[in-house]
Amino acid sequence: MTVILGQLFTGVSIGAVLLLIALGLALTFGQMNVINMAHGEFIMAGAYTTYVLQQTITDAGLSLLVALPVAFAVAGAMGVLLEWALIRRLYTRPLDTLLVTWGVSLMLQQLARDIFGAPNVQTKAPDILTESTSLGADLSIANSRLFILGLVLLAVAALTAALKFTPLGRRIRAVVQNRDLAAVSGIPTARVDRLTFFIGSGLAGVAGVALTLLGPIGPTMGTNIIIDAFLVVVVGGIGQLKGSVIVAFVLGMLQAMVEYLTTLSVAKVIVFIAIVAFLQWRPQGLFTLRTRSLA
Amino acid sequence: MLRFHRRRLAACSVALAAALAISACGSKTGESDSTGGVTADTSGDTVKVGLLNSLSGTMAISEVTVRDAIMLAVEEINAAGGVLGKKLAPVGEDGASDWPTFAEKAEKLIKVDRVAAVFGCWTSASRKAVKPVFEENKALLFYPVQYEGLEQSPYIFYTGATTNQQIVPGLDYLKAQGKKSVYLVGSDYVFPRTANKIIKAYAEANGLKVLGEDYAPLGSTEFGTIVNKVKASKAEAVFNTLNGDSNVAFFKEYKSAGLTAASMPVVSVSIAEEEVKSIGTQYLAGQLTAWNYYQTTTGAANDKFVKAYKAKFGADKPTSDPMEAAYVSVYLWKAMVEKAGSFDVEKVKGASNGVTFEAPEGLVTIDGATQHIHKTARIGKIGDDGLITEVWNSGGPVKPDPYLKGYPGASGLS
Amino acid sequence: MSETAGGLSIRGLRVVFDGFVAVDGVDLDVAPGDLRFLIGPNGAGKTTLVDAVTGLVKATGSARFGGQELLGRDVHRIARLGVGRTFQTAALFEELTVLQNLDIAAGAGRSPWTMLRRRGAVPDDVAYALETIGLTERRDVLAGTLAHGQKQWLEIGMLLVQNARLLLLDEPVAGMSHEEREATGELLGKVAGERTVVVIEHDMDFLRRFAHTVTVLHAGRVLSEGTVAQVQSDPKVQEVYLGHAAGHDEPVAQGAET
Amino acid sequence: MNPLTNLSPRVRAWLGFGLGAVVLFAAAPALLTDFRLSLLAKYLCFAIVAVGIGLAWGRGGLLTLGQGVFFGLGGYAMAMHLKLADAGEGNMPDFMELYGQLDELPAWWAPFANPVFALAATVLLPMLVAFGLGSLVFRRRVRGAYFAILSQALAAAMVILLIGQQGTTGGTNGLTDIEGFFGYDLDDPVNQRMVYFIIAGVLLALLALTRQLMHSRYGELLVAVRDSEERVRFLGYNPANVKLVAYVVAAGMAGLAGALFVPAVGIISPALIGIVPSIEFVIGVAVGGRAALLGPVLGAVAVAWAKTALSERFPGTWTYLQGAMFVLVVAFLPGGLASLWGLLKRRREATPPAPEVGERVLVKEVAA
Repeated sequence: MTVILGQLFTGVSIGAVLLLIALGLALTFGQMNVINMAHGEFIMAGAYTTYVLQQTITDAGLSLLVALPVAFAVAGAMGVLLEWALIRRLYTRPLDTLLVTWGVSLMLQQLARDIFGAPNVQTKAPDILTESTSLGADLSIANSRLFILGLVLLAVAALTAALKFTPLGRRIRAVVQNRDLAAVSGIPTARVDRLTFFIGSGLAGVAGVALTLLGPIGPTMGTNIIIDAFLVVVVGGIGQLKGSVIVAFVLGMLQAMVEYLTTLSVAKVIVFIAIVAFLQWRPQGLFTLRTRSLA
Repeated sequence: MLRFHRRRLAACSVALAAALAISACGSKTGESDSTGGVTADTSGDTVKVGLLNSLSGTMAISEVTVRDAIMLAVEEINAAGGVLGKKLAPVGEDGASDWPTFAEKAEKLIKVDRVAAVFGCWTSASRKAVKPVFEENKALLFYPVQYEGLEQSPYIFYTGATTNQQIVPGLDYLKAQGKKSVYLVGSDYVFPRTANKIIKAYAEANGLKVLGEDYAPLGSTEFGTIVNKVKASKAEAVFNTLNGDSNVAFFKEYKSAGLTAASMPVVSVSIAEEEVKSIGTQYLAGQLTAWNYYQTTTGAANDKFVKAYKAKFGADKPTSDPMEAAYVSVYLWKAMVEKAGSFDVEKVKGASNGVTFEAPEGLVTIDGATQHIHKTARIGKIGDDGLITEVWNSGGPVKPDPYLKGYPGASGLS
Repeated sequence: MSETAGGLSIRGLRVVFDGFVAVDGVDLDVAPGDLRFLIGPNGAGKTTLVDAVTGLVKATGSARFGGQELLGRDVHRIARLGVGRTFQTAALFEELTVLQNLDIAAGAGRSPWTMLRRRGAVPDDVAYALETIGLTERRDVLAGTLAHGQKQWLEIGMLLVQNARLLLLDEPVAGMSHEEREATGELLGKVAGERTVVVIEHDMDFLRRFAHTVTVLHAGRVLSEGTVAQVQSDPKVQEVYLGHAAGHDEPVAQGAET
Repeated sequence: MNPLTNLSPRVRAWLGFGLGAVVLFAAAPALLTDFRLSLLAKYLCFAIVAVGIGLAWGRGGLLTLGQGVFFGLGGYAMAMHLKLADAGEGNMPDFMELYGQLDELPAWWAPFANPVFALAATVLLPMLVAFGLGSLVFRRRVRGAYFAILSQALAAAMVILLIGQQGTTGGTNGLTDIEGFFGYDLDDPVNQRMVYFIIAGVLLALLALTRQLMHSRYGELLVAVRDSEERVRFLGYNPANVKLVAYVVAAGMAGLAGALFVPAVGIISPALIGIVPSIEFVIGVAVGGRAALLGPVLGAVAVAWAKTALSERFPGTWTYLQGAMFVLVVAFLPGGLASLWGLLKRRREATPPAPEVGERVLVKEVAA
């Protein structure tokens, strides 16, 4: 029984990690329809930011807290640079964007290898985040996972609020729903695009900081998770955050349960099959914005 | 229009017919091989040696350090006058973490560069990919990494540990510590799967219960479920054959789940000093490893090796078992060539039995029959400083037994 | 082509987008060979009606053409029943030539074997359509390089070779010069009779010159129906549609619908 | 004026075809060493994949990021047969005895002992899988971007599946140490040359086939679907079927390429199947020119050659260069180098050439 409960929480926390890495994509892919394969490398940049900060701020807890906003800014800036240099030329060619940003991700990985070396680097986590909270008998929950769950809930809440209540958020939604109309209504769509991209990429940086608590920090850390994150947004549907949120937790739970009964390999394959089957039922994802247009 | 089609078709059939006609001259399988392999170019005052490691891709993490160690040995040998009076000219190739590329580059080193020997490969998959190339061309490969055994190619020398020099001692150590049960965790590829088969057979014959085994795809970093299962099994120890990045995620999860080296020690066979550095002692302190060499291993040969390595590559760079085995492999080849008095592959092979070298890990001797080497097994404990200190050793070099013929219960595996 | 043109018969058609009712129970009959104009203010549901009939959006109710139920079928199946349409903005294959555009339009029923071979000579119906739309001279020009009016004609030509017996045209003369309008109108007049034509249009002059019958939509419902004269004299129409311009013949803001 | 431009396209194609045959069958074997020729054989396998991608992506707008899966299916089908043939009647392949500890050959291996079955499977198996996935995805009108991501996920899932079944698939090792090819000893350089000739012949035959497809009515329709799928639907075609044909043909070509890769290189492994190799198949096509007939072939060979040549000396630089190629070519020269040639020609002649479908650069893409 305790194992099942533990596994339930594992599912939730896998979902939280998935959501954290997919949240930025829900903005850039979900809202702007840009397939940014370099998103994983922005996550990597966030993780390396934590590493670099720890070289100067030795206190593990403090450096982690400082790293969150700094990584947001670093990854966000990289995103803006990418948007300005390449992506804005490619808005009408989503598939080409995929290939171009794949090229960018290759170069960023090699850059990380040249700067930080090929081997993984380590960061020190604050002690409290390497321990676990006991919930009776044999059941305990890793503090790092709780931290990530809290972080992702906070991020979702902040993002939702920002989209709903701030002028910027309203502009973003206006551009998503009807770019031409937004443009003629005086909304500077190019600037809104860039800001959206900044926030989406910045969230990748935050995810990178959080991932230092769980996994390796190395040049290829982004590539291993990026496809899963894209699948979350694909299944969640375009244009709405709630789809990604629900799907991340459902997929996390599904993977945890299947993996518990079989193996991780089988779980991955079954999750993939489930996704293809789901898209048969709802080809546009869980939630979509319905608009009257040819496409 | 139709006429053109016919002519095009005709061109194709002519081409195919020509191809088949030429093929008629080739030898059939099973006929005696008409080609005698490629002889190394030893005519000049230098002799080329091949270095085949992944410098890019996922395996670069580990293989770059091996390349460094080989280069160190080559330079030392050259500084001391070379081999049979000839300087070594290293030719480096990048396997790019891709097995077919390894095969292609091996062929290039042998056929185009005509090297006298090749040093390198890390994963079993890359070794399996190049093995036919070396056998077909009758060229030598020195493979420096511990592996799953059950192999004995006439053209490969294995300078890392085989199973009875690393895994079996690891289990023996757990048993000696009074552990009654283990849980097996590994990456999903050849080495862990084969190693775990051996472990299960050996453990069963030795009163250790295997309470479960789990495999994670290579590169996987999600260990919530596996650690959950490990914890629930209440095993007394974990035998870990995970590779690369997965180790980082596994140990972070392990510690977070409240599992400690005191309550449930983990014996790892793929974590050396370099990996300790990238995972962090915060998560690893107190855990166990099974190897044949540590940076802290005592002896004059190791002091010299560590000093030379750090002088060349940086004081913060640790030395590790695969690096040491790679370094040693160059010296062993030198000793074999000098004993044979020739670079000729068959003569070098013929001279191999009993060749010794005073290595950083202690005295190593080539076993001519298996082309593996006698090595001392060592269990180490990871300290807070990131170094591994020996807590047990086999007392002397262990004879290599890649097919575990001398281990009842495990020998039926091959 | 002397197949009998079918009539379009719509009953209780309803289209709902996320709670917004775009078409709210429309009943509509278009007689075989009619040239029907569909008008109404922005948001009246004209284009949505056409979308529903051609299978682009989901709808409830019934839409029958030549006795066949259209609703619930795939877009391409409806097209194969002889229903063709154009869009507000010309939708051509701009990377292909005029001839290739027409040849593709003519070919939905071709066998796989024909598809896998090159086009030999220009098929008769394609040559005839080229002549009809006046693009014979320009048949090897890329469709993307045609003038605006020519693009619209090419679209109509594609419907002709497609052998559509019900043509649904969405603002075919928007942005055309006066001469082009005249030519288009005459073309439509020629086409109707053999085939049934429904035109969505804002241009009142054009409507008066060429419409046989008119249906006025408002807020997703049919407001009025009849000949041009009948509709123009309908007080309901003057109230909601012509509004302030009641009694005058001012065209309604033309082409404002985007 | 270039006298070549006065010839009819058909005669030019015939001349080009003859030239290709001369280069591949006479010049290359005469000029290259055995080792370099075997490398060329490998590149030509990639070129065969590229021809299919050119058709599906360049003409059909389907960004097939999972070609590694089909390449792998073809390769494994061939390798399974060759391993069984090496082992001899009634024996199990060496690796199975080593790792699998199976008592007998798994049932799904058995039919591959039959050479006819195995050869057919190299092409039909990938086509079947492509048909399955394609009909699911295209019929439900899943968006282009979703299709690309699903293709990648399929590649990842396939790798995990293969690796997980070590006892019967060889796991990460793949199937290695293949000695014979339908009775011929692959160690013999003469037989290696034979393999090269077969690959070159297949490439030329597939080029002829693809040219015919591109210039057929189907080829025109495929371009129409790429540029405006919805419009094609309103003409009474089902675009799903049109796309499916291109996708399945491309998959068959990738499968055949994988099958030929096995005797040429002697190994098939999951390393050739995953996301990264699948994307690498695309880069050559993009560089050469996705919509042209020869662009993908020349691009694939050039990129593979550059990888071998450059990575020998500058392993890190190659990664940068590969990334830069994706960025520069795709973003700024979407028609690839083939379009560069067209642009130069146009500038020199200073008059727009008579438009011929297909040789044009595409800049539009099916976004829906």
